[in-house]
Amino acid sequence: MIETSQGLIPLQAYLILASLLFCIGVWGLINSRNAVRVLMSIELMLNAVNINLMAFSSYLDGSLIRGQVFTVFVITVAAAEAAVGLAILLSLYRNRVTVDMESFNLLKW
Amino acid sequence: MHIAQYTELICFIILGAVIIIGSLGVVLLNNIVYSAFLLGGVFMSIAGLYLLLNASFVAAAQVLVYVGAVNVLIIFAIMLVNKREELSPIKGLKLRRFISGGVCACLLGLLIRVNLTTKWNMPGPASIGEGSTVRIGEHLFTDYLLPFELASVLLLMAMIGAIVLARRDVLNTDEETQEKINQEIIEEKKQPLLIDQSS
Amino acid sequence: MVNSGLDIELSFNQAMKGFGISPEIAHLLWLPLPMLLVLIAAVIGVLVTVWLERKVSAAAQQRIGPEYAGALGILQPMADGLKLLVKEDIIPARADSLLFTLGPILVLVPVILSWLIVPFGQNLLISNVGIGIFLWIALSSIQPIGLLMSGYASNNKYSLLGGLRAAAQSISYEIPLALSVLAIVLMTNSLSTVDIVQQQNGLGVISWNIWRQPVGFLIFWICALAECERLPFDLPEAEEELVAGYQTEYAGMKFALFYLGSYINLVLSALLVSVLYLGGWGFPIPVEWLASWLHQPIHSPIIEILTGSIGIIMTILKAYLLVFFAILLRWTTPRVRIDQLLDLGWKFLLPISLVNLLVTASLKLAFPLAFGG
Amino acid sequence: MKKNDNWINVNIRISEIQFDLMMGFFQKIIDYTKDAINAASYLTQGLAVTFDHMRRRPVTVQYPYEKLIPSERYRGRIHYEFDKCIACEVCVRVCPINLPVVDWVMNKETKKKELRNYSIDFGACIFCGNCVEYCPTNCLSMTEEYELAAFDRHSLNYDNVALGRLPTSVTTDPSVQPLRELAYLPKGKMDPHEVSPDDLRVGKLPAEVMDWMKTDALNNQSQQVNSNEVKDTHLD
Repeated sequence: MIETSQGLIPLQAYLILASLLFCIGVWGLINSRNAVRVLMSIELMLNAVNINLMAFSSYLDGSLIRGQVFTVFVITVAAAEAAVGLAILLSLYRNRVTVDMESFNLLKW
Repeated sequence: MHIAQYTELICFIILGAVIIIGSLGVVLLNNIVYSAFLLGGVFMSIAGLYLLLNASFVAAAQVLVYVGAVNVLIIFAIMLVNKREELSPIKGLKLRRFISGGVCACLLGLLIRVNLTTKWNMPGPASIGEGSTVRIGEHLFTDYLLPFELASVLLLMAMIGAIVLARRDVLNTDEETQEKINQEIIEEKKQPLLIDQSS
Repeated sequence: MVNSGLDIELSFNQAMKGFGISPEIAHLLWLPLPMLLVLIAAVIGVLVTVWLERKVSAAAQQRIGPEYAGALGILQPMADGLKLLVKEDIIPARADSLLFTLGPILVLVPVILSWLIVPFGQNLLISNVGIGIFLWIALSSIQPIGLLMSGYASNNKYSLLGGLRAAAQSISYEIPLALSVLAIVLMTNSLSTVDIVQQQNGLGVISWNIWRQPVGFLIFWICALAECERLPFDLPEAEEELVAGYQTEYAGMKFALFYLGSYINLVLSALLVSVLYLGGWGFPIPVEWLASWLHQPIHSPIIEILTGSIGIIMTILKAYLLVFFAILLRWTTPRVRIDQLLDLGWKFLLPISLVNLLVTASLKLAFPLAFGG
Repeated sequence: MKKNDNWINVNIRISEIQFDLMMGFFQKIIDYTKDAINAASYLTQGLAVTFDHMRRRPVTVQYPYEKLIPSERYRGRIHYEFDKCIACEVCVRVCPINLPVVDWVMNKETKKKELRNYSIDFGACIFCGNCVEYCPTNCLSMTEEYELAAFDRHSLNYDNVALGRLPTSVTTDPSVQPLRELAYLPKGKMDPHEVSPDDLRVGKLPAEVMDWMKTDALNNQSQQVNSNEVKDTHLD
């Protein structure tokens, strides 16, 4: 559909977008009190990394597209991470009857 | 074709705006269900970005895995644990948020500076466009074979782990003593198993 | 090979040039046209399917079915649609009105988008995207979000349960579906629907994929029925236990969107089964043989037109045969329970589709001639 | 050496266990396949039944234009003859819900009940026919009229005038094509359209059945008498 990606959009635009997304993810990760939101923030960060990888793959490595391969790997790992994370969350919820991150502090000294 | 380029630019701006606003909503909204649905929107716009970058296969994979699996899983989890609970207030929460916000802003500034000052090796080789699906396959089965196999093992492990973690252990008989387990005890486990010491 | 889709665009552009419009604006004007075409085709397909469903259901129950709206009740679906269109659009007081509105749209849009990849002939498809069939699998995975959304937003426990069930069902059946598609892709070496059909059209009916992938065909068909929430898998709207599932609170146009979505999905699934397993636009006897039998050169205009029309007719015929089969199945099989449904998906179809994929791969290595080298 | 023997034994046992496990596994797979094939065959049978139904003619009666002829003992709307009624209120007593309203006054001079009004609410009537059965003067009877739809449920409360109207008959209405019910069709005929409604019905009318039963009972009696006689002679 779109022939060239080296059009009006510079590579930096993608990178800045990704950094913004990453920082929002970090902030959410630190400040979320709902455990599900923490998982969502992690997904946001992973996606920011993916945008970076895809942008590099398209602008700097157009023929070998190693970035796309890495993105596929990241997507795979993210899926596994989400599944295990949510399973942990469920068993936590079953034991503590809350999803508040502040109450998961049994290992705190 | 000027129009194609402008269309691309407009698409990028719209998608970027949706991504940023959506992710802010994911992080800031009070209603967790709203943020989960917004997360789906963010994932889809990121897939749109991949389409702009001539990577239709990865875009489809993004939609399939992130929207179709991860997001649905998250929404499922929210529906399962969605009990309206009043979070206990914490001292200095606002200060904490402010400080972490500052740290994140610093990180953002650093990242943007790196982005803008680095001399990228532009322009790279021409994009292969539609041939990327085949190229990804070649990569996966030649130079990235080991990571590929490892990823599949990881997926298997994650699947089994998730099932083991999430299933309720409802056994009819005790495995060691072969005695019958009273099912009501398992089902009526309403109070937390671990004693909450924070309050 | 000339892409006739592009040809139409070219002539459209020239016509626009005749009106003194620059080619770029003509291109912009051209862009929404295929989408419009898809929409019209999908809606007409739905109207025909609804009519067929009513008539075949009536016949299976020894009734007559719609009779007075138009000849043989052909206009009945139109009347239904019109009724839904002018009905009052109710949003329950405690419902989440934004998500309530967004849900049906999210259910319908991916299904309509998937029509982009359905080929009705050599060049008769909207866009021959490289990822073809994978696009459909990816798009159909958006649907559960819409279902969950409408189930949650209705603020009704039946709706929520229905939405959760629908999402669980669609996720469980997506995997065997994708795996059986993967076996086909393995034989074709391409994700494009056009290539998949062309690979089947060497020897007419003998070379159709159904003979090489009988198990895959069955898995695909079962999963497609489950994805469309057709009986025996219409759990989400099991009216005996869940009123109408996620549709409980919907009325008027929003309900019509769900209705439209489910029927478009049915037609789409039938079309894709015919594309993947029944040779798509291919005539049971290769057209080349017919041409040589008629002593006509293969590229003569008559044969070209004949091929094109035969292609469209064959695709639609095969698809509607499958729709007919689905309707028949609806009145034959009882509804399964939710645990039986998930058991069937995860414990039966998933292992079998994996074995099917494995067998296909080994057969491809053993007989590269018959199973696509 | 002994140790070695033990090892061999253990090995053999392990391989036996493995063999058993394998056989169990294969057995499971075979059972599973059999189940799947069975399920498929049942499904095909079901589909065949559905398909067979598709070629049968519809049994639809095009209602306002065609109507089924109610059977002779059909319990439709109750017909009532005011002049025959003696206001005994038996109908009220036998009614499961005491539905009929008998409005009478005692005429002091003649010392007789004087009936003023009589009504039955067909919105509540269950058409059990008890009143008709017990009416001592046969002033109540059941008709074949069943079209009792109304816009207002109060209009279903029929007074003696409404109850006294003659019932509409399906067979005499010129705008309706009467059709015989399935049970009254000749053997082998499934479609009422194939039979003219003027044809004689299959089987006997209730009155004829009455006659037949009487003669049958008589015959039986005489037969019994005969056989008794035979027995008697035998004893002699």
